[in-house]
Amino acid sequence: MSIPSPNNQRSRAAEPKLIFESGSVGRSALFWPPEPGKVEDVIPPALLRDDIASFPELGELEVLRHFTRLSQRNFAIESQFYPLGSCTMKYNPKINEVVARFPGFAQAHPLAPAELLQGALALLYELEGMLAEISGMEHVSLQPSAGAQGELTGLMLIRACLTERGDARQKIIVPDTAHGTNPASSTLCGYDVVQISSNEQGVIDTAAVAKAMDERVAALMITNPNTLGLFETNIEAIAEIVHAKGGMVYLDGANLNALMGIAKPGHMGVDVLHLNLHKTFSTPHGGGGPGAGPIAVKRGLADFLPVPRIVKRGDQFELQESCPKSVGRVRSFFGNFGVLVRAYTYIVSLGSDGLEEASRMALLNANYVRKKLEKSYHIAYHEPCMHECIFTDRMQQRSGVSTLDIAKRLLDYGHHPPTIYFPLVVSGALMIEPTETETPETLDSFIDAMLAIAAEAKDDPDLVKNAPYSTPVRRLDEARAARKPVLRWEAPAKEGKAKN
Amino acid sequence: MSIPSPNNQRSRAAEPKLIFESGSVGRSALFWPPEPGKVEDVIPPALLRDDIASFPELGELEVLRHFTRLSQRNFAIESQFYPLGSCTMKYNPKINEVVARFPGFAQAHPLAPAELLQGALALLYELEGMLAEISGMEHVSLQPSAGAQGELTGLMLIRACLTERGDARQKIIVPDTAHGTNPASSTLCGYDVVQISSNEQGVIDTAAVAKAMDERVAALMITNPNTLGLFETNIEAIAEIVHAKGGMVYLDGANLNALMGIAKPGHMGVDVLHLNLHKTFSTPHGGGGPGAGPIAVKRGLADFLPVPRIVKRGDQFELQESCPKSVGRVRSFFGNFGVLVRAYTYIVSLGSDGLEEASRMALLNANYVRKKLEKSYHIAYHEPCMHECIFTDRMQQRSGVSTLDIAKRLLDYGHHPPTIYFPLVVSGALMIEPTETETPETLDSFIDAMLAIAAEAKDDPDLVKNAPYSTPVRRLDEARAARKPVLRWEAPAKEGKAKN
Amino acid sequence: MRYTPHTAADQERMLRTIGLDSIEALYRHVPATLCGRAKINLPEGLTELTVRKRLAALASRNATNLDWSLFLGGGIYNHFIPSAVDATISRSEFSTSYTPYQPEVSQGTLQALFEYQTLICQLTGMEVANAAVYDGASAAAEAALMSRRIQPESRRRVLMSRALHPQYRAVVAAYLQNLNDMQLEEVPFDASGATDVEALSRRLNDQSMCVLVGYPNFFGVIEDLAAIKTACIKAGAQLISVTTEPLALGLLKPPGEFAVDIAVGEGQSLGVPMSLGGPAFGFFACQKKFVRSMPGRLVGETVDIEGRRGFVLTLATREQHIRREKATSNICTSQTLCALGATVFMSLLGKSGLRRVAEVNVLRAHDALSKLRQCATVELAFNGPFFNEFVLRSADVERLFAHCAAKKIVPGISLEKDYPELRDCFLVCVTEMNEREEIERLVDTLTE
Amino acid sequence: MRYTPHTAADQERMLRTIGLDSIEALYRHVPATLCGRAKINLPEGLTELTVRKRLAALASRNATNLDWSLFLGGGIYNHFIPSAVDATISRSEFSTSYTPYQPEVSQGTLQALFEYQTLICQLTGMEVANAAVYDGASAAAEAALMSRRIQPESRRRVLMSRALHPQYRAVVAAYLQNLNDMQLEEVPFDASGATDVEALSRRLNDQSMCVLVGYPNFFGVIEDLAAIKTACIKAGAQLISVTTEPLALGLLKPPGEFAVDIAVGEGQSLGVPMSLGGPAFGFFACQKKFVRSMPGRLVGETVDIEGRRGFVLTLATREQHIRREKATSNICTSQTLCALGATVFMSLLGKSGLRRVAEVNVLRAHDALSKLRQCATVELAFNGPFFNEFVLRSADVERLFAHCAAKKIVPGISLEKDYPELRDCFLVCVTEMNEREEIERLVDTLTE
Ligand SMILES: Cc1ncc(COP(=O)(O)O)c(C=O)c1O
Ligand SMILES: Cc1ncc(COP(=O)(O)O)c(C=O)c1O
Repeated sequence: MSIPSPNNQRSRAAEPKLIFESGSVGRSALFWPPEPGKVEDVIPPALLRDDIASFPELGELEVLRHFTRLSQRNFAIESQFYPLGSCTMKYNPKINEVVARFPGFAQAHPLAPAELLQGALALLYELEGMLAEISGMEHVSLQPSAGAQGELTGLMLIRACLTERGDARQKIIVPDTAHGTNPASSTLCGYDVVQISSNEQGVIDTAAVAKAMDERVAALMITNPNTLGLFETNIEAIAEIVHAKGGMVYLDGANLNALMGIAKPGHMGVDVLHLNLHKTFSTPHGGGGPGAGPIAVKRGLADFLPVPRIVKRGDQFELQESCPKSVGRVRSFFGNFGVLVRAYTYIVSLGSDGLEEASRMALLNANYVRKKLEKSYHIAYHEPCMHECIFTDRMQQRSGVSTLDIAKRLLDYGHHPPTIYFPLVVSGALMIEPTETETPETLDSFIDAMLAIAAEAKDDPDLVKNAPYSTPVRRLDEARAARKPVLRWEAPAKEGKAKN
Repeated sequence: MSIPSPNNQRSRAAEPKLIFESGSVGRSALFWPPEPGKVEDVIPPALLRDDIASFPELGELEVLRHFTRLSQRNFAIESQFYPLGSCTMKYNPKINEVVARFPGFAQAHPLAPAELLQGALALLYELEGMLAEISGMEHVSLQPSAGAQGELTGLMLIRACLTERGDARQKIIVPDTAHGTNPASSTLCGYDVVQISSNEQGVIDTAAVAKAMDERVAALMITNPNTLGLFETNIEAIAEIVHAKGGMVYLDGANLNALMGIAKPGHMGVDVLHLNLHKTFSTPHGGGGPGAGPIAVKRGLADFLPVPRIVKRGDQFELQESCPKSVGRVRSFFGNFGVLVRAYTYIVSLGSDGLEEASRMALLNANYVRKKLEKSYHIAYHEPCMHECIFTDRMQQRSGVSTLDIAKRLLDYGHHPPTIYFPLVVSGALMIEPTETETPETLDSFIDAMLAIAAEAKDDPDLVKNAPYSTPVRRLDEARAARKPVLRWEAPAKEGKAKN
Repeated sequence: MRYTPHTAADQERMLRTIGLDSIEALYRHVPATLCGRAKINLPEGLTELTVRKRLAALASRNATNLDWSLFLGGGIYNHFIPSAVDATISRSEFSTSYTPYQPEVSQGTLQALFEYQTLICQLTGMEVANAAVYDGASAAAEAALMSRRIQPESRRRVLMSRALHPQYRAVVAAYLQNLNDMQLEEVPFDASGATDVEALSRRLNDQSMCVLVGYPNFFGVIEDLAAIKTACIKAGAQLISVTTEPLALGLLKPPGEFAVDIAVGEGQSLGVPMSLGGPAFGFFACQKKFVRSMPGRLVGETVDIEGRRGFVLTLATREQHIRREKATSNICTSQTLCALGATVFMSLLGKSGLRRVAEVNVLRAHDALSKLRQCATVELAFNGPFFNEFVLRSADVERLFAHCAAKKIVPGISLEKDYPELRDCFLVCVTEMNEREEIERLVDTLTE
Repeated sequence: MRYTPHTAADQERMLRTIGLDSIEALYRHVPATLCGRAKINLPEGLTELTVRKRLAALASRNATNLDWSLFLGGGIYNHFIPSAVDATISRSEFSTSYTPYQPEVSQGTLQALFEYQTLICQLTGMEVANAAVYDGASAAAEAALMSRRIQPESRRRVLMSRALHPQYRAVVAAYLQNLNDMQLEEVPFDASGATDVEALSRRLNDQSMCVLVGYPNFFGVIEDLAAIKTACIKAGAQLISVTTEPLALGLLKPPGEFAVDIAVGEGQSLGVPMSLGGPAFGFFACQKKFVRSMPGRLVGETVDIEGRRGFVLTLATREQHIRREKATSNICTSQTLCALGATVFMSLLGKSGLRRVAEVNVLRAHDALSKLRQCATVELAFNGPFFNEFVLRSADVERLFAHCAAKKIVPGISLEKDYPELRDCFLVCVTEMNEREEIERLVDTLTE
């Protein structure tokens, strides 16, 4: 029997088309009889557009099949282990999805009179309280759409508060380990960024802060645990230094998943912080959002919070729009309400005991992975880690295998890679955050894969350097994409809807 | 650069485990605090069991990930073209799924007082009327769970009716083209099966029926269009012959998708028929059910229909339980109500015009495929086909390629194969039913695949004979499965839940 | 709505290919006598929006536990279903695939069914289980028919406990009435609400084919399977246990421990919505030696040509598509997706969770009973041990139901229709879904 | 609930591996001053069942179109969403994946976003669009900031139409107030409800950076973008169009046809549930020459090493994770899943369907207006052409609203709070979801 040539054996299934390359002129999945009347009679024809050239024309099954097939080209938490460091890819409970779709939530209109939104306002009001309690702060605004907008909002509060004191100041101190959004938000808020370095232990020491801190510094932005997964042990002393010079302490709370029941930011001398509900509070990441980045503040900053504030009068909830000192609004309406509903559901589901258990198990999983891999991968910092651990490719570099190669080869083993090349202070960083919702067995299979890759890197480096092999597409030419960007589909010929 | 060995390049992802091979002792996704009290105090301990040995012990994410991954090992309508002949794998509309989950339907209890079920009873009553109108019959029972149970129920009606006339008779005439459930249902109903052959044109001629028909024959079971996709053109004359000898005509209505607006079984001399709502009426097949197989009868048989009957008094719906002549019940409660809700939704969505359009387009798609493949595959019958068309492997057999090989190779092209080796009268049958919800472009890509395979069969037969190559598993050893059946997982050691 | 994607241009192009000039020409061979009058007389199609509103209006006219207190069981039970169940079975890869005839692209469904078969074996304590049948009632009928295939022709008498679910008895009767050789007999129940084993033993003889009893039975009473099995063995009859509330098997000795020959039942309690009684599924398990007499589909383990584990439909020679009139059953399309839901449900609850929920049922039901016994208006009808259902007797059931209805309570199922001798009785069901307040409200209403 | 799978035994095994004897030892290095008082003071966890009931109770205290007639728009619109949209975005492969940093296993999200970018370009008539930002309001602010990156430092005056959505104006102001060099000015509207182009031209000068106008504007009025663009060109200012109701672009000339520099807006109308105003997404499109000044993520087409087409995040050097303080924006997590929903929605409606729904909006809104004009109690406030919203004036808005509320009708949004000068006016929105009967009921109520 002739051995069929491997090439013939490959799947012959068609590569997915773009939605614009399918369909047929005049097709639509919408069925809606024409309305009596003519648009031209009520709107000046000059204002009307022509048909949208090469807009999709498909049937319902066609559209569903297109997107179902696309979905099958994704890795995701519910199909793969997804230990992206700093992203807290924990399980997104199904009950949250059910609840967020209740018509009373999904079909509520934000501009309906408050009397008709009492359920939603009650939920928001209670959630503010819960987040304040969990973070040890006093007042909360749920408006920011994500962590970065939370940062901006928090810095705006600081600016407004300092301005009232007479001087908005010019600078924000940001550690070199900070997430990119920290410096970016500082700039957006009109501040100059002063970067300070973490020490050999990967944390900020008081000296560094003392050196950088002066009367022109509005605030220090600090992440705790920081992006190295390390607890900023000097944070209380650091906060004192900053306060002594009249500055404020902003905490990036994206890593709160390491702290619930272990330490409250409110006790660390923090004045403002943001939380990522799409991390610590289990709301699905959706391939890049939506998220929610509420901010929490100490009493002194409450007056500057965004409007509207939700206030409780008796058992009624009302909206307070006029807050003279408020920084105003950073987005429309109440923030990402649907995300807030999910976070609320998660918090009441777990309760205080469940939340504390979550953080403890997050630490356990991270330390377990760290221990099991420490002989085969170079550890960036030897201090005990919190919810994530960081390795580098130093040992694999000897055979020319890089962090990128290791990440790509992991795909062949059916695991999503860790966050790579971040934080920038660690060269070739592999940042692993397992989260608490993974079983030790899953961790073991990931660990086995990492060990196997370490072995492959020694014995057959090219195998690793050319990975992945089993993914829908293999390594993509990112340089080409950036050199002459193709950012949209263009019809081949005039109104040339591809008719296959 | 050394070329990595193909074997290493394969996906290294773990093969899926069985749910029993995962988990950890004491794990559960259920969170439910213990209830006050002790079971032993209210139920004699002697009646209680021990823990269920090696029953699953997993967490919520673990379970979800297990089944999500399993799902990714299926082909299905929403990801692939699925032209299974005689199965009518049309699109299953999403709105039907939404509606069937309305709490008023999904949480209705069948033994609640009728006054509390008026919405459900109204729906069932209306659906009976719609199906009667569509099939041209007079009375309908929605109780049968699927087509086969509909057949049994229909034959029971015939038996009951004939018995009342004085003689239940002994035989049922069944064409050789009939689906296996027809003879099986006949036996189950206590009848002997007399098989008659279809003629060279693939249909039953009057002579064959006349020859087989006598006073000992209770009924003729006929499928129209038959399983060859051909319209039984003599059906009216055949019905007369059967009736003349005091027999009845049972129509297997599984292929009604070919007839809506084109011909009504009620006009063909049919006394009883069943319909497959999970075919013609778009309810999802669920990997093997649930379906619904309502039966429709002429007035003379109404008294024999299963109980309860739904009757309308004024604007109230009531259940009539005592129908002295009724054959009784073939299953509990009201049948597969959730399926009936979907079928009702489908019918009111399409309306008469939409249903008629559906059948017309089903014919168009089948005839289009037939035309495009007739040169490359041997056509079983040259008569014009209705909603499906049948080819054989005669041309490919020359190079030793069989229908099975063709079906398996189609998998590599990303299409689900047609029904194969059925009906039995056609050797090596490939029975293609595209259904009306597929676009001509999809048909073309299927046709291209079939043509490519025909070419491969000539040029590289082994390539086809060893297919598939790109599926999660390759050809499976069915003989071994049947020889020493392994029908359940067994714990390796005592209570040995595999701990990976 | 329209789910046909064909534009006018598409149709023309396709007709041209076929060589016809109209759609009508496609069915030119259908007799004009039929075509002529085939028009369907129904309203025109509706928009998805209108359809949704119309169905929502119908749904709103059914009472549910959301607005009523329903103490209804009788074969369909209101149990908690984790959201993860529907999330799984809504995946189109599961819901829109056909019966797994092409195993290479159906491993998802096949492996899940193999797991299902194993779970049913574990739950019932039996050796083999099939991939489900329509429902519990038809499962009981199929079990009797299977016994007929196993037992000699001299044994054709079927004994059925009167304490078995009335609808199940009706279905068994309907299936058997077509077979001239079969005789059906009813066995009474005793004061405990259980099958009268004395009476059963007296009726058993060398013509007895099989005995069908509920476990628990229709009155919620836990039958003494040990005693019944002993009687069956003496007479050489097979014992078929029929379970309408499988959650009970999370706590009670499984039928397998009593060496029943066939154990069947209704699976709805295992994670399937009540949905007016369907779709759910019937589970069907038996002793291994009878496997080739079983009805329905079976999934078996095997390997592919590269040695990978895989699963296939097997022993198909029992089935209609191969054996036709000689098949063990006519069943084809079954209830796979519901069985899949149950597989997810059982996997989620797991060993401890299933037992926990079963315990909550027992404790709440008994707690409710002890409170209800305080009410002068009602008394307990039977004294047998029960799981989550029990029968109450009351002077005027109708008045009592009407009084409860005014309070949006349905206290149970009146037995008058199915058991004239229990005209003054009703069947009360209490599950983990009935909150304690709900039970108090019932008690208060009955004491008023 | 608990989503942590660890059993006691699991924990022990893992601790042993790590070499510690307690979980607490894992954070021994956290100062005792913090650990000591970290306990969270909230209630204990609940069962899924209890959680579901509690949330259902909250949800039931919000009025929706199911039980009320709401004529509410003002930036969030009640539009029909085909069931297929939620079915798609609920697929866990889409909903539980992260931002596509590993393109080889994120082609699903990446290709969908590439399609989204193309659809937004087609809808707005612009050359490039990013992969969405938070919402329409922050999109407007980001657009102004982008203009700041493009325009010379001598141009720092932003002109904003008073007819632009009040919350959007607030957000733009909030974003700009942090930048010392920026000045913000408001342009009045005229009797037609459109931006006063005269006044605009007068205010435009060589310091003008950009002009922001709604299209349609907050009053539903269709601005004369041609005239406004002419004025902008004369002064060298950039024009930014802000669309809160993108469905209008299914029918109206797209901003691109008027050569606006940046076209942004709120995407909620395109298949995203209202959900109290979020999450939805902000769309952001501009002329190609400005692409490197854009904020947010961009997906680009490329090929893999075997030549297959694939998609990647590109031009990342604009972004915070690479450029940090020099990034074009701080945005990281955005609103991808909502943009995906819009992609499915636009694909389903398609060319003809989108136009059809837009037409239904126009016709019903104008039909409603013509009926309302019969009512003595109200009169039309502006005479500019509008899409599906219009402003009515009434002697006593409060009384009128109270009267409607009694009938479970909310006739619109009172403008008193945001426009003191329109104290006696309210904004009425009519979409394809408002049935004709609903409109009659409104008219009857207002005429009473
Ligand atoms: C430490 C840290 N800070 C801030 C952010 C930004 O949060 P978001 O992506 O929600 O804007 C992230 C998210 O990646 C983060 O990991
Ligand atoms: C022609 C025909 N008759 C009867 C049946 C049996 O229907 P069901 O599978 O619903 O029992 C089928 C289904 O495959 C069929 O194709």
